[in-house]
Order: sequence, then structure tokens, then C-alpha cells
Amino acid sequence: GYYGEFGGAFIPEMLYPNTEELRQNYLRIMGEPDFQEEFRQLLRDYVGRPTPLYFAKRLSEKFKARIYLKREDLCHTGAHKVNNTIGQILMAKKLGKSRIIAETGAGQHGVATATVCALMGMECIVYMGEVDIARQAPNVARMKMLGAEVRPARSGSRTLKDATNEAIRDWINNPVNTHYIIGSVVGPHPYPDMVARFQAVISEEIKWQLKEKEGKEDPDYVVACVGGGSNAAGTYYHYLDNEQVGIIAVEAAGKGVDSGESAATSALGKVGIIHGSKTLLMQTGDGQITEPYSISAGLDYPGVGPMHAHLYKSGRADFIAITDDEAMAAGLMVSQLEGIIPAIETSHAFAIFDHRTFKPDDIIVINLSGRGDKDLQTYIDYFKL
Amino acid sequence: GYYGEFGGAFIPEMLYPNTEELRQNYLRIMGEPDFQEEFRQLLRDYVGRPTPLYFAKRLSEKFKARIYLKREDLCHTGAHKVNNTIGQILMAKKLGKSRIIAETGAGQHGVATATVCALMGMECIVYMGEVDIARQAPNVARMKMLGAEVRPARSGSRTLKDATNEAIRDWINNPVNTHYIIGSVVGPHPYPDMVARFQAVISEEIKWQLKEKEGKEDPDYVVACVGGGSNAAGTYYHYLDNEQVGIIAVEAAGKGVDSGESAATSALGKVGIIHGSKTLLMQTGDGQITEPYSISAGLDYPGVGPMHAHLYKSGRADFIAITDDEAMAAGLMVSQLEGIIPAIETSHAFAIFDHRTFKPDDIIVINLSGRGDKDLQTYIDYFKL
Amino acid sequence: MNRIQEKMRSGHKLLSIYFTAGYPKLEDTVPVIEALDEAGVDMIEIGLPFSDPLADGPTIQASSTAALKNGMHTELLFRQLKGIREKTDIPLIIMGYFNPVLQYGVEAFCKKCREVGIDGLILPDLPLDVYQEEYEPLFKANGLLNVFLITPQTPNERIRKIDEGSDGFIYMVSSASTTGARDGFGPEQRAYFERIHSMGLKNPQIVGFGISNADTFAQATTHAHGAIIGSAFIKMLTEDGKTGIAPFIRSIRKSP
Amino acid sequence: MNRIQEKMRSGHKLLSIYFTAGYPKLEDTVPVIEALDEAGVDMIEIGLPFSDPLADGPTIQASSTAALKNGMHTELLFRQLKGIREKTDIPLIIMGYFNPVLQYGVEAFCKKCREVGIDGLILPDLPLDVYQEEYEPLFKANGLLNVFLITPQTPNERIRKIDEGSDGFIYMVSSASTTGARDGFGPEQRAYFERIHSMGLKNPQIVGFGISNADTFAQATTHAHGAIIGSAFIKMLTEDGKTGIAPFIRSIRKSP
Repeated sequence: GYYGEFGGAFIPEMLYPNTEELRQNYLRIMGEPDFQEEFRQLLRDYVGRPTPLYFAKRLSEKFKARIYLKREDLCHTGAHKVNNTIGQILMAKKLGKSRIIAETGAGQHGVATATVCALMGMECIVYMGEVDIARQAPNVARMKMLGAEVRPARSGSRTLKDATNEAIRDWINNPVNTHYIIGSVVGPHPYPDMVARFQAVISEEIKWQLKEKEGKEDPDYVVACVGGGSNAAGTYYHYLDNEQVGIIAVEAAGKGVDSGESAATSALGKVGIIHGSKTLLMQTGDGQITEPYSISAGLDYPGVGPMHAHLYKSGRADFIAITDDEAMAAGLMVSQLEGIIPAIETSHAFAIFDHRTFKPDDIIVINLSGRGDKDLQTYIDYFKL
Repeated sequence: GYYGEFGGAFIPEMLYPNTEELRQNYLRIMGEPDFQEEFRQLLRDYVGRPTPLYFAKRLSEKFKARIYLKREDLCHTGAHKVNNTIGQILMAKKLGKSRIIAETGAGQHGVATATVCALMGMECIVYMGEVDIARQAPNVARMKMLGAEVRPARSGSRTLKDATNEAIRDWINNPVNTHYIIGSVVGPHPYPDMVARFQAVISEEIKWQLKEKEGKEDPDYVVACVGGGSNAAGTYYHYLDNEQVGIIAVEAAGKGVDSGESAATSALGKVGIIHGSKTLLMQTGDGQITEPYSISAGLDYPGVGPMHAHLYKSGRADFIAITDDEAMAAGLMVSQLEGIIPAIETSHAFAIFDHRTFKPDDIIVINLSGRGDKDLQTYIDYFKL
Repeated sequence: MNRIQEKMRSGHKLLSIYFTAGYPKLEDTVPVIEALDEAGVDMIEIGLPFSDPLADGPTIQASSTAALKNGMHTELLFRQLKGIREKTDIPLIIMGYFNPVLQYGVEAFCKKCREVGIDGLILPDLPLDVYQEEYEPLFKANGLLNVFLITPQTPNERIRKIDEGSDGFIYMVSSASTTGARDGFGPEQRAYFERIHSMGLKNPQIVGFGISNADTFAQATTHAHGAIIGSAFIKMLTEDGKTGIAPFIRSIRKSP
Repeated sequence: MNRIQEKMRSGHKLLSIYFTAGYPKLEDTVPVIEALDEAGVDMIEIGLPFSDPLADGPTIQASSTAALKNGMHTELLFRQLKGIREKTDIPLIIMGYFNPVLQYGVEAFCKKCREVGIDGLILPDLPLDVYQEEYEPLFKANGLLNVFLITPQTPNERIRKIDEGSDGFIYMVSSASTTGARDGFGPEQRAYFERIHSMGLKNPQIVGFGISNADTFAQATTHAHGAIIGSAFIKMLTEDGKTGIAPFIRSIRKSP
């Protein structure tokens, strides 16, 4: 359950039976042929996998490199999130659970969870910070359309980390019939590993798709934005042990890494415990968890998955912090060059070209983790469209 | 250029050179191997085709039939519309055009056009009724993000048909360098045929996908909603000559076919000329085109494609009119049974089960033509979510 | 011989005026015709208003919308025109879109035209081939000339075909545009005028679109037999009313 | 022998009170301890406030948020507690989450605890295995007992392991819940209390969560050695202030 010094399960004893049940069973269940068959079938027929690996001609011309986009924005519900919720709802069924809880920040994971609960006819409660409920009304409505109950988290900063706290509290109070679908590679073991394995389909596909297009499985770089880190984990997964493939992780610098309004966890975080996991964490000197800031609602998590903390500490990944302004400009650029409006989270990953230089024959795969429909209001306000 | 008595090119002489150029070249160009290769490659890598054919287990259980959903909602930009705009932008390039115009109602076709123009680096002007601009602000913003210019149509009822008039006027004024990307199987020949051929990929895929799943290419019924009729044309295309396959066309009855607020063109229309095509048309006794009504912005076109007029007149297709209330209830049902929020257009197609009965082994393919994200506000207001 | 054909034999440059029936007021149709006749124009196009006039610019669109709002419709137009031949002998053409004609019934429409004394029709969205295949005998039986348009983009071959199929005049659209769109003619238009002139067509050509004053009228008719003013006339009518008609026509007729 | 272990030998049912340091006022920490001591409680858990107290219900969450807002922090708590042993001999336990301890430095934290006279720690999110692998020697060297929780869902095998690893008492969570969540005990809880009792653990058990009055205190301690009141005490403190402490404790102590 550790990535170097990071990870583990720093949980109250009340959660021990729940996580232990999961820990003891998840690898076995994931290995069962009928689980794999149903998981693969739903990814194909319901989610729309494989998602294309798209050669971005105009971006490649502009930045003089061979840029491919992994089109997770085409997944059902609009982002990679659903790969994980499909996997976890099948896991919950195998464990005999009848009730699903989840946390959500911007609402994408909540929608992806409500979606699979509707698909399986399971009860679904999504915790969401009161502040986020107000500013992400369309996703709240989507969850309700899908039959989920959205419960406001009224404690703390009333955003994602507090919604997560509330979900954990719910799980403490409902230890037997409830499965908690965590939305990223965070939380106590085995969540980071389980979620990464469900998202690993991203790099699994990249390998054979790139082989078809370029004659080789390995790009020179894989690039992804990192909030909690699930899309990044999926993008890197099958390349982690291959040092020939450069790993670029893009974090949200908000108004600047040192502005006091940032979510660049690798730069600003120290080792700490959040939501049951030891990882890099934005906190006060006194160990109180601080509220991060990013224009992107999906990147403003004060921690980062333990896998990514380890990638940072070990130097395996190159971490780049991108400001709000850089991300927004990159989002507009991709929209107008490729006809794809990225989620603002993803836009951060397109802003690396001002920070790193590449060779003309470098093959760069950027995970286009989500579509920008949910962010239109932010784009409208920002660009005064 | 005719489907029975419908179709033709009833256009002012000013448009003759433009449509004639297209008419003389479109079949030849579409037949060229490099055109097909680029078209197919973009459908695959950019649009995300093939879209899944998804067996809807819970819907099938509820309605006691084998119901499959063709997942056009997973296409890039959120609906089948982009199949056509990809085809037409390649056609425009082959014809040496440098400037693209389009009309849009709800904004989906405008977004799909702005998208392919960004992809190809072409100038893009989208005409949109002033009323629609006000009520479809997110799609207006998407078009602007993609670099398109959105021009308000201020004449007439200031909605879709007026936007179409304005686009035609633009084309009259710019006959040499401009290609007009019509968004549905309407307009003068060769548009209905050309658009149907681009959308035919839908039924082409259904055939081999159904063969994989059911061991046979032909379902008992294909079902689609009909506004102008492009998603329906694509869904029916390869089954038109196969009388073993029932064709069900679903129109918008608005507040009731006879309420005076309806868009059920087959029931209410008479033979007439709209936008250069002879077809069924909602009009006054005096031949003035009337403004239809539907809660769905994509179905309130006063005409219908000439192919569909012919399918209606010949009895080949079974036309069903679905009210706003029935469609909204069906949209909620599909959301909660299958975890898919359909576009309200598409929701109409799911309301047929109260109007027709099927046998338990009937295979029914419903084209899930678009996703409901664009309609969230309407769903929210209607269901008070 | 049809009144239009007779008029075409006249030696001077013909001035034809388009106006929208039932505009500015519902009952203005006949008074406008009378005023135009008195002011000395050569031919009149009576616009049958349509909800979706896609070949027209904003001025004529607005007049059509207003006329429909006033209550104009096909049957009413024929009622208004009943007896017009007791008042004037000027060639009268109904110009409109095909759909209202289709709804009225093409045969019924043609008969009514003969009854009230209409000489020809301009239906821009009724294409030559459909006309020839389906409606020509009907038109001819009712003594109606059908007028076709050509534009700078119309290929010579097609112009020949249109010339072949016409027996009144050819409506020569001055430039690629909807009505009322241009202001003055450039070298391109003049080259186009000359090109058509040199083709030696059997039908006379009347130029339309973009003619608004004595200057453009003179340019348009250098080679052609006449010209049609539509938007500029409607504009004047909107601003000055019927009393402006005579001065307007005088201003066009005066040598530039 | 540690003050906690000594207290556990006492014959009567132990009453332990949890309160949040720096609440309701920043300077209330020591006065509350003194008032509790005077009121005759047996043991005190001093809550070290944390921004994200995920095992706690709304009452304790709110008190933590308020205490942090008041300015409470780890170093300040130790400053406030300096000299406490000159005032009282009651067993004192710091209860909090692991992250603030980690940031302070586990070793430095343990040393400070010894300096001011803390007897034990309850860190719900420091799991048994990590404690044993990394921190046990540090705790022991500083005379600190580490207290672990068990719940109705904890498997017997694990309870044995926890019993093995503990040497003060076992914090027996009354039901699957966050703090302050339940009102009274049902047959399920009673069965659980009996089951644990019958296991014959080497460590005494102190019941926590859901104890709010004399009645629930009596039920909780039928088999167990004592019980902890947290949320109910905080609630009283919020409403009545420090003057409410003595009457509250009396109300618990009185026979039901």
C-alpha cells in the first residue's frame, strides 16, 4: 500500500473493516474473468472505449513536435472519471453492497458515480460542498436527473475536502451495506492502487494505438494534469517502469505558485496525512490543511495521490506549475486550432510548451482528460465571450 | 434529386452556380479514395467512431423487448451533427472554398460547424436567430471559443428558419469562395442526399455491430426523432430498401398535435417549398410558413427533409407524435434507468413505448442522437431540480 | 401580343418599379399602381409578400413582413386588382415566391392572373426545368409570360437556355447579391453588362438589384433595355408615402 | 506506573470527559481542566483541534473550527498546559488527528507531552501497525500510553491484536458512527458490550460515542470500566459555559 514513503491507510479504526474488506478482495475480484468481461464490455459499449488517440496536426505544426491527444473527453459523462466509477460499481456489486456514496468537487465524479448507480439501479448519495453546489449547479442537476441524492457538506470550507470528510463520516456510520466510490487516486490503501488500475486502461490503449500509428508503443513523453491525479495515473501507468518515456505532470499554480492562491501541491506541499493517505499536502506549519485555489474546480485539492507524491520526490516525473492565465490561454488555443474545447483542468496540460522545449520528432501524448462544456461559464466570464 | 414527389432544387437563380457546382461534383468527390480515407480517419480519431451500439438492459427489461441504443451522444461535440460537418468541410476543401457559413437553431450544428472550421483553419460564420442567441447562450459561447463569428438573424421570427434565410442570403452574396454547410437533410438538392450519405455511417455501423451482438444485421425496428431529419436519415439509410426492418419516425407534438403549438410536420404539414426543397411544410392556407413549437429547440423546424416526407407519404415509416410532457418524462426515465441523460430531441424517441407494443424478441435500435448537457436548464426548469 | 412584349419594342430605356402589395397600408396596392402609372413608369412588379423572402435584402423583407401584418394575402391581392385594367394599360407583373402560388394552386393562380389582367410572373424560386416540365402550358394558356433571372455567375450556356425558354424579357441581376445590397456599379458589373450585351440574346434584358437613382439607372441601361428599381422605391415610400412617388420617378428619369 | 493505569485499578465506573482545547475561549483550556477535576471526573481527553476531523460529528467539528479560529495551535496548547501538574493529578490524554502531530514532529510532540505531564494519546488515524513499526519506542520512552479504538465491526481477531498492543485501556466505540451521532443504546449495542466483556481482554474498556447522560452512562458501563462523554459535554459548554460543568458532571454521576 505504499509508493516510496507515501500511501498507507491512516484511518480511524471505524473504517478498518470497510477498507480491510476491500483490501483483501479487490485484486482477487479484479482478476476474475467475469469481472474483467463485464468491466471491458461496459467500457466498450457504455463508456465508448477505446477513446481515440488523435494526431493533432495543427498543434504539432505550431509547436514543432508530434503531438497526440488521448481523447478521454469523448468518454460518456465527459471525462476519464467514469472508467473508475464503472470499475468500482462492479466491485461494490461483487462485495454485496447496495448503497453507494461519493464525494465530488466540480461535480464530474459525482455525475460519473450517479451515472453508474442509475445503470445498476443502486442507491446513490453524493456529498458536495455547499459552496460547490452553488457554483456547479448544472452538475448538481445532472446528478438529480440521474436519481442521485446530493447532500451538502456544510463544514469547513464547504468544498471538496469537506465533502470528502462527510463521505468518510457517512461510511463510518454505514460500514456494512455501503461502498464509498472515491473519485481519484487518493484516500487510504487500497484506493490509490485500485483507482489507478481502473484508469490504467488509458495507457493500455495508448500503447497499441501508438503502435498502430507510429510503429512503436512508447512515446517520448506522456503528459497529464494532476489534481488528485487519477487521469495522470491512468496515463502514466504502463510507462512508469519505462525510463525511456518522460513523464510530465502539470499542476495548477492558480494566480502564481507563490501568490498564496495556488494549488501546486508538489511545490507547496509537505508530507502529511489527508483522507487516510500519507502524501504531499498543502498545510499550515501547524498541520492544518489549507484550502487551495485554482480557476479549475478539478485541480483545487490540497493533496495529491501518493503515487504522484512519489513520482515527484523520486524525480521520475517532471512537475510543471501552470497559472490560471496560462491555462485559459492554452484552452482557447486548443479550441481554435483543433476544434476541441478542453476542460480547464486539461487546459493546464496544454500550457507546457512555454516551459519546456521538444525536438521535432519527439512524440508527445497529452491526455485530454475532459471536455470543457462544464467550464463554459468560466471561459465566458474570463474571455468576455 | 427527388424522393417521390419531394425534393428538388427550388432556388433563386443566384444560387444556381453554387448548388450546381456541388451537384456536379459531390458524388465524384465522395467516391475518391483520398476523400474517403480522410473522412473515415477523422470520424475515427476525431469524432470517436464507431460509436457504441449499447444493449440497454434495464430499458429492455422494463419494456420487454431487446432495446439497443446507438450512442451518437458520444460523438465529439455531443451529437451526430459532426458526422455531416466533417464530411462537408472536406467537400468544401476539395471545391477550393475558403469560407464557411452555416445556420443553427439550438446551436448544435453551429458548434459542429465551428469545430470543423477550427480543425481546418477555415473562416466560419454562423447565422443564428436573435431569439435563439438569447436562449442558447452556452452554445453561442462555444462557437466563439472555437473562433467562429455568430451573426444574429433579426428578420421574421428570429429563430432557425430565419437564420437559414440569412445563411442563404449570405451565400447569394458570396457565390464563389463560400460553402454553405447545411445541418440537416433539408435544402435544395444535392444537400438532402449529401447529408444523408454522410450520416449513413450510423446505420452502416449498426449493421455490423448488431451482427456481432445478435448474429444478424437487421433489427426489427429502427427508431429516430425527426426535426429536419438528419439523425433519422443516417439511422434508416441502409435499411430503407429492406421492408423487413420497420422504420419509426418520432416527431415533436409540442403541447399536442392540435394545440396550435406543435412541430408535428407530418401530421400538420402540407406540400410546400421551404429553403429550396419541396416537402411537407407547416404553413398557413395562404402559403406563409408558420413557426412551429416544441420544448426541444432541435425539433422545431417547420419542414422536414424530403426523404422523410416521402417515407411518410409512402407509408414506409410509422410516424409518431410525442408531446413535450411525454418526451420530458421519457428523458428522465432513460436518465434513471440507464445513466444517460438524452438530448430532449432524443427523449422524444424514447416515448414511443406508450404508443406502440413490441414482442419480447423484437430488436429495436433507437438512435440516441445527442446528449442532454445542452438541455440541462430546460430539464431543471421543467422538473424543478 | 402581351403588354410586356409590346412595351419591350419601345425605343427608350424602360423604367420598371417593384413595390410590395399591401404596403405601406393594406389598401395602397391600387393607389400605388395608379400613381406609378401617372408618374410615367413603363412597367410595374407587384410584390406578393412572403414570410421567408430569401432572395431579398432587409428593405423588401421588412415591407413584406409589414404587408402580411397588414393582412395581405393572395386572394385579397386578386380582389384588390379586380378592375385594374379599367384604370391602366401598363404591363403588370406579379413577383413573389413559389410557395404561396403552390398553395393557391398554380392553375387557379394563373387563371386569376388572366382574369384581373396580369401580364407576367417572376417567381425566383421556380426553376427553369420545373417550369418547363410542369407549368409552361398553364402559363401560356393564361397569357402569362414567365420571367427568369440571370446573374454574373450564370454560365453562358445556361443563359442561352434561359433565353430560349423566355419570351418576355430576361431579369438581369446586376451582381451577386440579394435585393438592395449594392450601391453603384463597379468595373466588374460593367464588364458583365457588356458580356451579356455581346451575346446577342433574343430576349431584351432588364437589369435589377442595386439601382437606386438616375446615375445607376443610366449605367444599368447603357446596354440593357431597361432597369427595375425595388428597394430604393420601397425606402422612399416608407419615408415619404405615396406623394413621394412622382418626384421619385422624375429624379430617375432626369438625365444624369 | 502511569496515571491512567493507576486510575484503571479504581473500583468504580470511570467518567472521562472530552473537550476541545481553546474552546469556547482560547484561554479556557486550563480552567476547563480545573473545573472538571474539581467536579470529580476521573480522566480528561484534551482535544487538539484539527481542520478536518473526519471521525467527528457536527458538535466536535464546530468546536474544533471555533478553537482554530480562536488561535489554538499545538505549541500554544503545550504552553497553556505548562505547570498543569502543579494543579492536578488527574490523568490527561491528548486526543487529536495525526497530521498536526506529524508536522510538530512525533518525537518533539512526545517529549513535550512528557514535559507538561500528559499521560496518553488517542490518535484515531494513526493505525496500530504504523504505530508499532515506527512510533512505539518513542511513546514508551516518554511514558505515553497510546489508546486504540475498537468498534462493533472490529473482528475479534483484531480486537485481540489491539488488546495485545495496548497497555492503558481500549477505547470502545459504542456503535458505527462518528462522535455524537446516537441517542441511547439498543439491543445491538448491548449485545456488543456483552460480547466484548466475555472476551476477557487484558485491558480495561472505556466506552465512547453516544453517551450523553446518567442513563446512557450507566448502560455503557454495565460491563465496561468507564465511559467518555464528548459531544454532550461540548454542547453543554457551548450553551452554559464553564459554570455548567459541575452541575453537568453531577447529573451524570447521580444514580439513574
